[in-house]
Amino acid sequence: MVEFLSILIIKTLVVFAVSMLIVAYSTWIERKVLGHVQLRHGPTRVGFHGLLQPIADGIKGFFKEEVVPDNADKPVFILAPIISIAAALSLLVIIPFGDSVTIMGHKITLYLTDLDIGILYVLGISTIGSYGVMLGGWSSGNKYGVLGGLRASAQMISYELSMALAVISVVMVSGTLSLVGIVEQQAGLWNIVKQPLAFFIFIVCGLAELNRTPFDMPEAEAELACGYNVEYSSMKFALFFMAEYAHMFVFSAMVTTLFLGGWHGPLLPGPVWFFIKTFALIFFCVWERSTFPRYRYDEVMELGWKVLLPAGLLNILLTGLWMVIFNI
Amino acid sequence: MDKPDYVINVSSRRPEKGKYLLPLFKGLKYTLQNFFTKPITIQYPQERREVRDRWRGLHRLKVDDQGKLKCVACGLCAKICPPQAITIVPYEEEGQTRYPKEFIIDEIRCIFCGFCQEACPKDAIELTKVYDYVDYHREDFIFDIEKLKHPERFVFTGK
Amino acid sequence: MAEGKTLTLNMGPHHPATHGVLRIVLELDGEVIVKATPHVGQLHRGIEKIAEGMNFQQVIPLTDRLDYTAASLNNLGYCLAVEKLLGIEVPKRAQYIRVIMGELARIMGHHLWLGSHALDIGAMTVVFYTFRDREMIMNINEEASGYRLTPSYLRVGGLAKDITPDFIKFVRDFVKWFPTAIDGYHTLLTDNIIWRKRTMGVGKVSAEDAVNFGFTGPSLRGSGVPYDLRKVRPYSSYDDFDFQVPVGEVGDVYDRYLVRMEEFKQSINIIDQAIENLPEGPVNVDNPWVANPDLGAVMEDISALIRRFKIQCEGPHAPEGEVYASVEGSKGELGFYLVGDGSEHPYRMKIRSPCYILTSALPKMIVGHMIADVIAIIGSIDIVLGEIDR
Amino acid sequence: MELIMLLLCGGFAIVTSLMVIFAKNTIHSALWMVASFFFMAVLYLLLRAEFIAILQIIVYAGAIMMFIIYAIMMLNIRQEEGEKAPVRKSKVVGVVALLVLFLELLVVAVNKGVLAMHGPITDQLMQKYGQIAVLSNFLFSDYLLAFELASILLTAGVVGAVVLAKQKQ
Amino acid sequence: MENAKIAETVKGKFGDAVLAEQECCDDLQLVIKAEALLDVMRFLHDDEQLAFDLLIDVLSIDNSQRRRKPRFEVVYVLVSTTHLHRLLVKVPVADELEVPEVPTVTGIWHAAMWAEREVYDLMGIRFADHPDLRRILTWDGFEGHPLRKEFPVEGKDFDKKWDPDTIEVL
Amino acid sequence: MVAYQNLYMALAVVLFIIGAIGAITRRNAIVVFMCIEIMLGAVNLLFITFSRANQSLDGIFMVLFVMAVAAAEAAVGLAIFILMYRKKGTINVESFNLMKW
Repeated sequence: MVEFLSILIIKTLVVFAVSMLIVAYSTWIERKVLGHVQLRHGPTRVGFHGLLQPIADGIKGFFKEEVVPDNADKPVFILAPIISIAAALSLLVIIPFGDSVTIMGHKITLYLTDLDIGILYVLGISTIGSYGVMLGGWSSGNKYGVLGGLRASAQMISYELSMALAVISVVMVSGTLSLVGIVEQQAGLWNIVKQPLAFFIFIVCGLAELNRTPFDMPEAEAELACGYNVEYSSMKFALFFMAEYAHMFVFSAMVTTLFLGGWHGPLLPGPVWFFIKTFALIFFCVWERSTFPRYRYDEVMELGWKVLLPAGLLNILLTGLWMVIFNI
Repeated sequence: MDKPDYVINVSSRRPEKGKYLLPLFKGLKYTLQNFFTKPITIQYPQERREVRDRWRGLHRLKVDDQGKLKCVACGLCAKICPPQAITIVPYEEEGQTRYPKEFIIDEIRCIFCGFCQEACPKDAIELTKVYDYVDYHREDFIFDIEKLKHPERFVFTGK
Repeated sequence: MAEGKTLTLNMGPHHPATHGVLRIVLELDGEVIVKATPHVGQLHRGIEKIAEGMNFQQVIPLTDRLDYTAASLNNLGYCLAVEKLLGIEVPKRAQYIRVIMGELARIMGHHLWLGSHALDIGAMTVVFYTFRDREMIMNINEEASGYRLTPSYLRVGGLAKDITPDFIKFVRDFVKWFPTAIDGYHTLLTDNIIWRKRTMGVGKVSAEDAVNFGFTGPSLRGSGVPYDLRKVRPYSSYDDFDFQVPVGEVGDVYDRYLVRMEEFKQSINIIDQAIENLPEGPVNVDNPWVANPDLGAVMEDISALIRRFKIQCEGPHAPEGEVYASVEGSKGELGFYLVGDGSEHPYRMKIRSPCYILTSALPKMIVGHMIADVIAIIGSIDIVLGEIDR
Repeated sequence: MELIMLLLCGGFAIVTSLMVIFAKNTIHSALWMVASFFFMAVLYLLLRAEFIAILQIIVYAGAIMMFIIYAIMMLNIRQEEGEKAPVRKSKVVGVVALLVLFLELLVVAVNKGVLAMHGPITDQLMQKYGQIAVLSNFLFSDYLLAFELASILLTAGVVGAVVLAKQKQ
Repeated sequence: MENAKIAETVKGKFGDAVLAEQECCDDLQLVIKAEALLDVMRFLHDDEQLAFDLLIDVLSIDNSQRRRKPRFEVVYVLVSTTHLHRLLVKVPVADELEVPEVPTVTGIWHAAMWAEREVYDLMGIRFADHPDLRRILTWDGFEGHPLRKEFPVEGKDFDKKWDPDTIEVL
Repeated sequence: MVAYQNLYMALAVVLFIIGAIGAITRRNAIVVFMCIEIMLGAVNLLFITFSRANQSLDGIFMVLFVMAVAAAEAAVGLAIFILMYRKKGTINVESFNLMKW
């Protein structure tokens, strides 16, 4: 029991530390990649090629002056970023970084827990994360914030659906809801080959859930002047910021797990493959941000309900037919 | 309305239908290409770009071979200056050439149009290549003769 | 919806997408605009009033600060008006260089428009590419006049100085490079489905409406009216050049975008012709009442010295009379109405700013659209607050 | 262990539910509601119904409350019940009646054990196949009709909502 | 159409309303009576041969320092996008009026909406029946009309001390 | 059998009564709606307790269908509230005393 607990605690700490590091450095990746795409350098001053920039930013974020607007709903205003970051962090629990290793005679699995209902957990908790965005927008007592919060909630509700549909077809192929199970099932053939349409839908919906360009309605700095986090500053803003990037990391990890075969890959050890795939997806997130314009709010809704939802349903239908015909 | 022959209709270029995904990937490819090019920005103040010869920066009052100001305090520059940033107090001694007792340029008022340089009949004032003078107080931007003689002292070094 | 259930949203003056200090009070039903009231004047500097106390040469740096994105074109409009009032014509070489500077300024203006328009719609990278190319024009400005954004290069009666060989080299480099850059912009935007969705069918203005609203420039041509002052009333030797006027059909944001993108190409075309056929000769009029005698003459000739004093102190004296001269600015018809009363000051200078009139039509254009469209429309008519507020 | 969790979560569930009623601000009510659902989900977990627990979070916290908060934000209701309306007699009667009912039910609940008719689903079965597998087996055989009816109901709900909320042109 | 022919057409239709006809460099300027302004403008806009469909600008001149009568003049710059000719229409504002006033042309060209507001704001000439005649470039409650010749170039109260808290002149 | 099943049942009763009291005392339609959800939740809890006590899945399925009904109800109910708000400018339940408008 003690052994089990101590392994668990060490594992939790390691996962937390690694994940926070990745979150911090995905901001660096974002700025660096955007910079180079835009013919700039990105951060260069703090550390070698700005490598210490995330840390400097973090320190700055935590020590800046806190501002709470007068007509803000103070408890909710403080609660919102906490919800955001808490949801993002609790998603880290079920990411399968790798299979298992044996250290000093103990067989240690490289994931914190393998839930029976892993995928449902991801879907459920990620909706909770959107509460942070909604409430943050509403509680700041700013009209731009309210509009951002409204957009966020509408968008999250719409895209959650198509995302779930994309996941369902993966589950149909895999026959399990457990993330580890899904990865193990992909040992031979990755799901992206079996489910290209679902992969596409999942990526699009994931970007929408992440509030990233081209779906960054809730922030839309050009129209809503940063939307839901317009009144946030210092620590609370830093929490939102971290939550955003933590979500990005979780999204990349989810795509890796569901479609890209998780830790599977030749030659290199499992976790390395996992991180390669994850970082490639993080790079993709930044890359597409630098390229695409922003959708309009109603067009986002239209895309979600009129294109992705039918496509998801069709995909499930096709998958079902395929499974029936070939009797899998 | 009949259109003249020099008109070209750009609306023929409008892609009304189709072309959904391919242009997106083309755009991605273009940005990726640029990702691998060298950044064009300059790491100021470590790197500084060389400005062209006609650059209109801080003013310099030129001196002649004997180290005397070329300026004769005729007041043309003060007259032409659109924001009226130049103040000249002339000083005349018996039998001597006219020279300015005070020559003050308010570098905050100044818009660096270069009219003073153009107006000067003695080629006594010029705009140098110093473009990044910074200071803390407004008073520091009011340049007298001493400061105007050596504007290169005010190049920003990053400290 | 029941009455009083609209949301009043104050967009600007500190809003990233209003291109300056424009303030629009929007009334929203959900995200749809019911009513819009633009408020301008936050940048009012009274240039017209200040100009009344200055002589004709001194006004030139002021005009730079109207539409600061395309400064040389403002110089050009003003100089043409004064020259028309004085009844002088500048030499051919000066006219050609003015055309080059003007067209470069137009490209600069369009660069800023494209960059910020794309940024408003969310394509954040285009602005950096346009600024990369804008930098080249800035360098040309710098080579010619010594300043990058507000060159103040033109003078009444000609130019400040003749151009240098480097200037020609820079312009040629730019002409050679720029078409590939335009292709890059097209790659990123024109066919992009998101860009099309955001711009097509948004902010439609029919040809009749556009004329009635007083649109000029690319916004008018986007609605299908082929009115371009460079062709209609050629000034500054524009009739020497062979170029075309792009015209749209639908009059939405996308058409105005296409028109401006095509204007890039036409401007490059004009610059190419002008730089290749640049005539030799002086760049200032040979008129003792206008042209500044050069320094060499001043040193030797007492009459030149006196003339220099006279011209620098007072500048040209305008005859009594009124004149309206206009140029095709990067935003539309930029007109100067000058009243001379025989003195060295403009008695009255009225600037006809295209953006001002364009903005007045904004409420009509954005009602019924969504917030996101507001910024697309503001971007598409390309307003510069320095010119609106003067 | 289970008792502590039960008492804690049950207590919190009661407190949060009370806060739903007493909170002045509608959004605060809704937030307390979300919290209440969370504690209920924990209770389900204690009852070994993980699937229902996660469903509770997805459906209630994720969808229904999201809808509600969206509606509140859209209608911008902050302090709606402003004016102090007189307390109606019928309401007092209702509350008293409810309290009586409460006592009765409580007596029943505390004293009377449920008949332990052992059904077919043993813990061993659950352990062996996993809860989801067992659930889905039954859902798509014995309860298929009900399942289909539920989907029709949901479709009808969606259509009804769209028709109702659509603004007349 | 040639300038001369435009003048002829307008004079033929509104003989006594046209007070003068002068050349401004290469543009034609017609001086029209304020009373007949609306009719003339409507004719200029509607007539097929003239078709001045684009109102470029409305501006005003304060003649108080060049000793001309009347004090205020309003100038309209008109362009035809079909026939490509240009016309300046000048309207003298009667001196007798306490508040100088001319009729509005917003009913004919929407472009006049803000152009006239600007003239009202900066020169203080009212446009009768203008639907939305408010100050535009200066703020609400601004006193005086900056482009009038008696208005100081530096602005009012420019040299007085003011209280930074209340922004009031001491 | 299940441990502490009486406690679960008592808890369900308490929650149900809280919901019921809220539903009849509050005037804000949305809060009333939420109180009904509390009552549903209490019932759900009871179902799951029974289901577990009886080693049967019937309770769990019941809860599933209750959730489906609740979701449909939320969609339609909120649509009605929004419509009401648009028509009358309030969602106070006491002002909804007309069958038509």
